[in-house]
Amino acid sequence: MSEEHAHIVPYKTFAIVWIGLLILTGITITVAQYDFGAWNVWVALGIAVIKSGLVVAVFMHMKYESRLFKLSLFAALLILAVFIGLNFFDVLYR
Amino acid sequence: MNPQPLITTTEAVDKAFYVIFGISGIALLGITVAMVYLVWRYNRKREPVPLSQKDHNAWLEATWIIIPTILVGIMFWYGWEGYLSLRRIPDNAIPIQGSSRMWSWLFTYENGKTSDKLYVPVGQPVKVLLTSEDVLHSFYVPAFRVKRDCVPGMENYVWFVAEQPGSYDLFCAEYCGVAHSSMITTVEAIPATEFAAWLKAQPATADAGKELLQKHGCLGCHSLNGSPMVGPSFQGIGGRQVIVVSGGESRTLTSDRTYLEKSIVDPGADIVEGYPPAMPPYAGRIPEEELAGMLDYLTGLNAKEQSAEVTGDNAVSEAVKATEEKESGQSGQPAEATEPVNHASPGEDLAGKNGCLGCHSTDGSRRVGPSFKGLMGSERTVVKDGHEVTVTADADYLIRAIRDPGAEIAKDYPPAMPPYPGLSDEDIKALQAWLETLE
Amino acid sequence: MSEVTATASNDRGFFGEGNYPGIFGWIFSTDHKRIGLLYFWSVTIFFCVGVLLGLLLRLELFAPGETIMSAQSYNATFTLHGVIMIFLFIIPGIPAAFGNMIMPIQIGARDVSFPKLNLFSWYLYITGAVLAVTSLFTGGGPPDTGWTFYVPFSAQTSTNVSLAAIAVFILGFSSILTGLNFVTTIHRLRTKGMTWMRIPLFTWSLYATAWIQILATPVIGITVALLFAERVLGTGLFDPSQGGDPIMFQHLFWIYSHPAVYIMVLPGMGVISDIIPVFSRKPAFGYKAIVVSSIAIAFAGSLVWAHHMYTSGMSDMAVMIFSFLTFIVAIPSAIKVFNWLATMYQGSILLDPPLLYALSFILLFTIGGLTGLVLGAAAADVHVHDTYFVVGHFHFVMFGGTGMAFFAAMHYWLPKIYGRMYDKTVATVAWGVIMIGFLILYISMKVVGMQGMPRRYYDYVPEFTGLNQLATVGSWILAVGLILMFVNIFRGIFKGDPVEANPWGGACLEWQIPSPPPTENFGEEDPVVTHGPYDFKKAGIL
Amino acid sequence: MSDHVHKDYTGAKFGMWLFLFTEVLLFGGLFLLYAVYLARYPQEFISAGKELNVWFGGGNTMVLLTSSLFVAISITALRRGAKRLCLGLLSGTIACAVIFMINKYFEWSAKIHHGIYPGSAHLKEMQPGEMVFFNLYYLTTGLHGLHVIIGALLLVWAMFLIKSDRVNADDFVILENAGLYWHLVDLIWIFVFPLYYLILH
Ligand code: HEA
Ligand code: HEA
Ligand code: HEC
Ligand code: CUA
Ligand SMILES: [Cu+2]
Repeated sequence: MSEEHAHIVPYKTFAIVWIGLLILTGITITVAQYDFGAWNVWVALGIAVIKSGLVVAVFMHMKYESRLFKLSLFAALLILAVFIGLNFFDVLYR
Repeated sequence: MNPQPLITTTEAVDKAFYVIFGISGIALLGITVAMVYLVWRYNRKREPVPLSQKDHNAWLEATWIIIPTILVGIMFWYGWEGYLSLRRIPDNAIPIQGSSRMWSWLFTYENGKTSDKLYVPVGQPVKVLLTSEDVLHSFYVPAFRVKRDCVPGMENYVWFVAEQPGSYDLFCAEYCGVAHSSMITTVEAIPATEFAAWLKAQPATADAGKELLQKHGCLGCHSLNGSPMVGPSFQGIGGRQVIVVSGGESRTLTSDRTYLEKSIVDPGADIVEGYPPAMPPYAGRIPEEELAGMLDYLTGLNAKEQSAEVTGDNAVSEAVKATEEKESGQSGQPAEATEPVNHASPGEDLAGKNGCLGCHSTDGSRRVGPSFKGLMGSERTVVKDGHEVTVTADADYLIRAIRDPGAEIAKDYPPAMPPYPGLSDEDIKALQAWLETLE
Repeated sequence: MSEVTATASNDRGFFGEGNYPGIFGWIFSTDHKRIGLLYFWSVTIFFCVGVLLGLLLRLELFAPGETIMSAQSYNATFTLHGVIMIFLFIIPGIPAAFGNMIMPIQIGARDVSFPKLNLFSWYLYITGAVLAVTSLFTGGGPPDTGWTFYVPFSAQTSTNVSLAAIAVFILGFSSILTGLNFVTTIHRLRTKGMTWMRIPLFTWSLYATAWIQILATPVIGITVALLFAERVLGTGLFDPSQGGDPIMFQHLFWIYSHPAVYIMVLPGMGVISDIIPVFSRKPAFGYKAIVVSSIAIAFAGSLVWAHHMYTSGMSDMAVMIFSFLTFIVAIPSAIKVFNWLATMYQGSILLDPPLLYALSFILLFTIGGLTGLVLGAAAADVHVHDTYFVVGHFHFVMFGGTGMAFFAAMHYWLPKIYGRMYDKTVATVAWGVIMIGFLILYISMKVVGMQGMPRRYYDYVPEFTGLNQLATVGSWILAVGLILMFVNIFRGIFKGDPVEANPWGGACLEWQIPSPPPTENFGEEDPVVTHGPYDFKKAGIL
Repeated sequence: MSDHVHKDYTGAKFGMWLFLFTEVLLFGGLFLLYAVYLARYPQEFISAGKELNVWFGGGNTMVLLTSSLFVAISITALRRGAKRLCLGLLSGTIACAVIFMINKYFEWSAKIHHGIYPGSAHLKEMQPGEMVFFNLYYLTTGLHGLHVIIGALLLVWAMFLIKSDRVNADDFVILENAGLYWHLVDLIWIFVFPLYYLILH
């Protein structure tokens, strides 16, 4: 019973992250009023990725976990990306 | 773009087979021989203790990674190249529409002629454009090594060329329900001259009328094969009952020559129920004699004969054959002359269009579902929620049977009937009217 | 848990007293070995139901036209046959049954990481199975879609597809929980000295499998959930009249179901990788390559799903990409086959039943795999897609592959678990009969497929009669062999002679403890591992 | 059986993460369909997306982010021994869940009131791409809503265990795992919100 009891994340860190998340939400709503054409989706997704990165890293403690956790997360996301990505060889060329 | 095909589809595919089977055969032989040899040579009776404890060898392992990699590369290449040959349609390919439904095929040729067997000229590439009206089907002709799914809402194609005259099996290769395995027909490869003659031999009043329709763009909105487009289909239009809305009131009319003429010159007056008032008025835009030709043609399109061609079941293909024989014998002679003019009702037309007759006979014989003969008004034993109950086949029952076929299953029949959300209440009434005539 | 330690000295091992009396000691047990046996028996029962249905299919196909059943029953029968074989037999088969029994012992653990979850996933399995069976008698009757549930047909048919979809969802959930449990166990509960490179290959294969179970299975979950929604709520995501695309259903379905074929076969390969060294008295040749190839199959296997869809109307570009990737995934399989052969080289080979079944795995899987390459090549697949050639292919890899590995595992590990031995001569005879029947049955299928007989055909054109009859006769021979094998092995484990701890001379941990194993697997002290899994010298076998 | 073996915290957490991956891939199927249909019907997605109310979506985003914050802090609180605070924060989270669902209820009923729901006659008159958009919208938010409910129930369960001290400063993995689940619910929404409510303006 040692490793996992190491990090007690202080309240302040959480609060800062929360504020950051709210700001990012504001940004994504604001940005959505402008038209970037095909980039709309990517801009919104980019912000969502930053937001989810914050949630995962701090709220979900991923930052403090071992490499195993991080690698597994990476593997899962990679597979998801592959599942979605490979479909486009069909969808885009049909 | 693509000139004459260099190879036929059969050759293209077989090449891939030869290469892959060849490599695989050698690999399999090698592995089997090695296995038997090892078991014999190093049997414990012969070698009570192992000769070594060797557990790796980098070079050896690299070899059996690299060699298979090269071999599969070759296999991939031949597979892909052959596939490309299947996808490159030769320029001179004749287009044919192939439409599929549970469980029959309908082929429509360039001049509008339809058939349930696929007729192709020998030595001439054909391109079949595949569509489906309900679920997935798949067009498969083993002899030509071609297969492609028919997907609702999508148009696929295959091409092939029959080098020898003959009759080749055409299967439905995608599972599509209870009669999947009888969704079989044939490709009839006939010499080019015969094909041309066959194609010309038109049922009923021939080309002139249809060419007029084509010329004036009617066929952009009206089909000849029963499928509704922007406007109602011309199939069986001669003398059928139509429900029209005129000035907000609906009434039923017989579509006779007067009605048809009015519909062309002043389409806004009576709108066929269920369709938008989208047809432009043709008053003054079609010369008198051409209009007369059109009307001749349209009134000749009576439902009986046409629905016969559409549904591909046995009884019906007999009818098609009969028509064809008749045509080749006495082509040019209008059908009305030899057959009593149209007593087909809209109900019968619907039953043909929706494929009911693929499963239900009208002569009392058993097919996938119960026969329509004598159905209305009879006492039916059906299984409902696991219990057998007896009901009378009245109008209400008909609606239930069509809308929610799974709820009450006629005894001793499979729950195979698909629901028909597309049929309107009027359609069902029309079906009922027709069914009641089948005593 | 002191009474538990007490039973460890009992001869009956973990069969001794449970925590609850009688049957409850089993169905409420969280002991991985008991759960493994629960799985083993449920899976075996469903296997027997499944093969009986297969036999019925063959009887119907003995002659064209109606032979013993109607078209509708035939369609329901092959659907049920496929669903049972895939979801109730072959996917849980080796991992949940033998994996549960053996894997924790192999890594020196007392149990899996989440024993209660383990039991729960068995209950989910049973729930799914019960629902699947219920779907036959309720709603519109037995589903008739084939195990692939393709829309639009599955969305329209009035048979009880909705309940079957729920059943599949629950079975998928069960599979996920097993996988999750195994990954955690293998990461967390390895005993002292059990380094990654000392893990037996069977456990390695389970590890790779478990990752596929975790990452691919949810996709079938959402797929059947969408099918359910399509039927019940009319959401129309795959309905062209509502803008949907039926081909997307196929993508989603195969995103799971192709990786699932590696869920089926990887554990089987693991069994073979464990058996061959023991019966050759030689360490597994290319241990690292086999490990890496398992992981590679798991990953690359996730990239090839659309090879089931070459004729579906998807883009030609996709055909090219997926065909290419399909060939890539064949390479790691080839590596394994060659390594197994090299393991036997210069060994001292004892042809006992487990090895016989393992060798038939190699032969039959190779045939199946090579015909898989025929299917992977786009042009060739166009001709044989959805024909009996495909049916032949997958029976070779699934029955000839995983099925044989399951039998091999039975002959290899059941004596350990039950502490009793079957009759080896009968087992060998049964093996011979099975091989003969198998080859006749499925080679005929491949040939008739090459000639163009489509699958899922209740009726066929007369040209195909001869080969179909040959296949049916083959199925009878196969049936005789299977019955002989099962009867022999069940007699053996209940009535056979007692066996010692290490009847085959294995070097992994499971052979170091008594047969049957005690409840806590190991004594008071956790075992300490000092050598690799196939180091017969250090293990004192040589 | 393994009670006398010491509890494997990392293992339990790892198991939970593995489970979260399966959830991600479950939703992944829907995101996959979204991506494909967006590529096919970009115009229709924009016109249909205009029907969704940014304020409902945005409001719910704030609610979920805040609830996530509460859960995260509650763990620190528990570990520092502030049990009351921890319970209070968890109640706050559950309140957020309830607000979220109420919000959702109003949003859905407004849509349904306008005749937009799977299979409705109004929907059937729309462009194919729009039908797909709304069907996907209902399925995604519906499945997400289901997860909100499950997550809230998990937290309620954790609260009971905390009350009776079975989950405490030394043994809090159940709370941590329930919290992880809740964060996942938040994570999914972080993507659902821009994809359905925003991109299309
Ligand atoms: C246990 C299950 C299992 C396994 C392991 C496999 C393994 C493979 N499968 Fe199979 N497959 C199925 C189960 C399985 N399959 C099922 C159930 C279906 C039908 C589903 C349905 O429609 O109902 C199917 C269908 C199927 C199709 C679709 C057919 C169609 O419907 O048109 C394809 C196409 O590419 C395919 C390919 C392959 C390939 C390339 C492999 C490879 O992994 C094989 C690799 C193995 C080898 C190559 C042999 C060993 C190697 C050597 C001996 C070395 C020598 C080799 C070289 C020279 C390279 N399979
Ligand atoms: C592991 C998987 C597995 C196994 C082992 C089998 C085994 C068999 N299958 Fe298989 N089959 C599938 C998986 C499997 N099948 C799948 C996934 C499909 C696709 C379904 C679909 O299209 O949707 C399919 C489809 C399929 C078809 C194609 C149907 C069609 O397309 O129309 C056929 C046709 O012959 C068939 C036949 C058989 C036969 C004869 C056996 C034989 O092996 C059975 C012979 C053996 C026996 C008869 C054994 C008798 C022994 C006992 C009964 C045991 C006695 C027990 C004790 C004493 C305890 N199967
Ligand atoms: C897939 C084949 C199939 C098609 C196509 C089909 N039916 Fe049926 N039908 C059946 C089967 C099977 C039954 C018996 C099971 C049942 O009662 O649902 C049946 C039952 C019926 C019944 C009740 C008969 C009785 O004996 O009680 C009616 C009426 C009916 N169908 C009308 C139609 C109409 C009208 C159509 C076309 C719009 C049609 N069917 C298309 C297969 C089909
Ligand atoms: Cu049409 Cu099968
Ligand atoms: Cu596959």
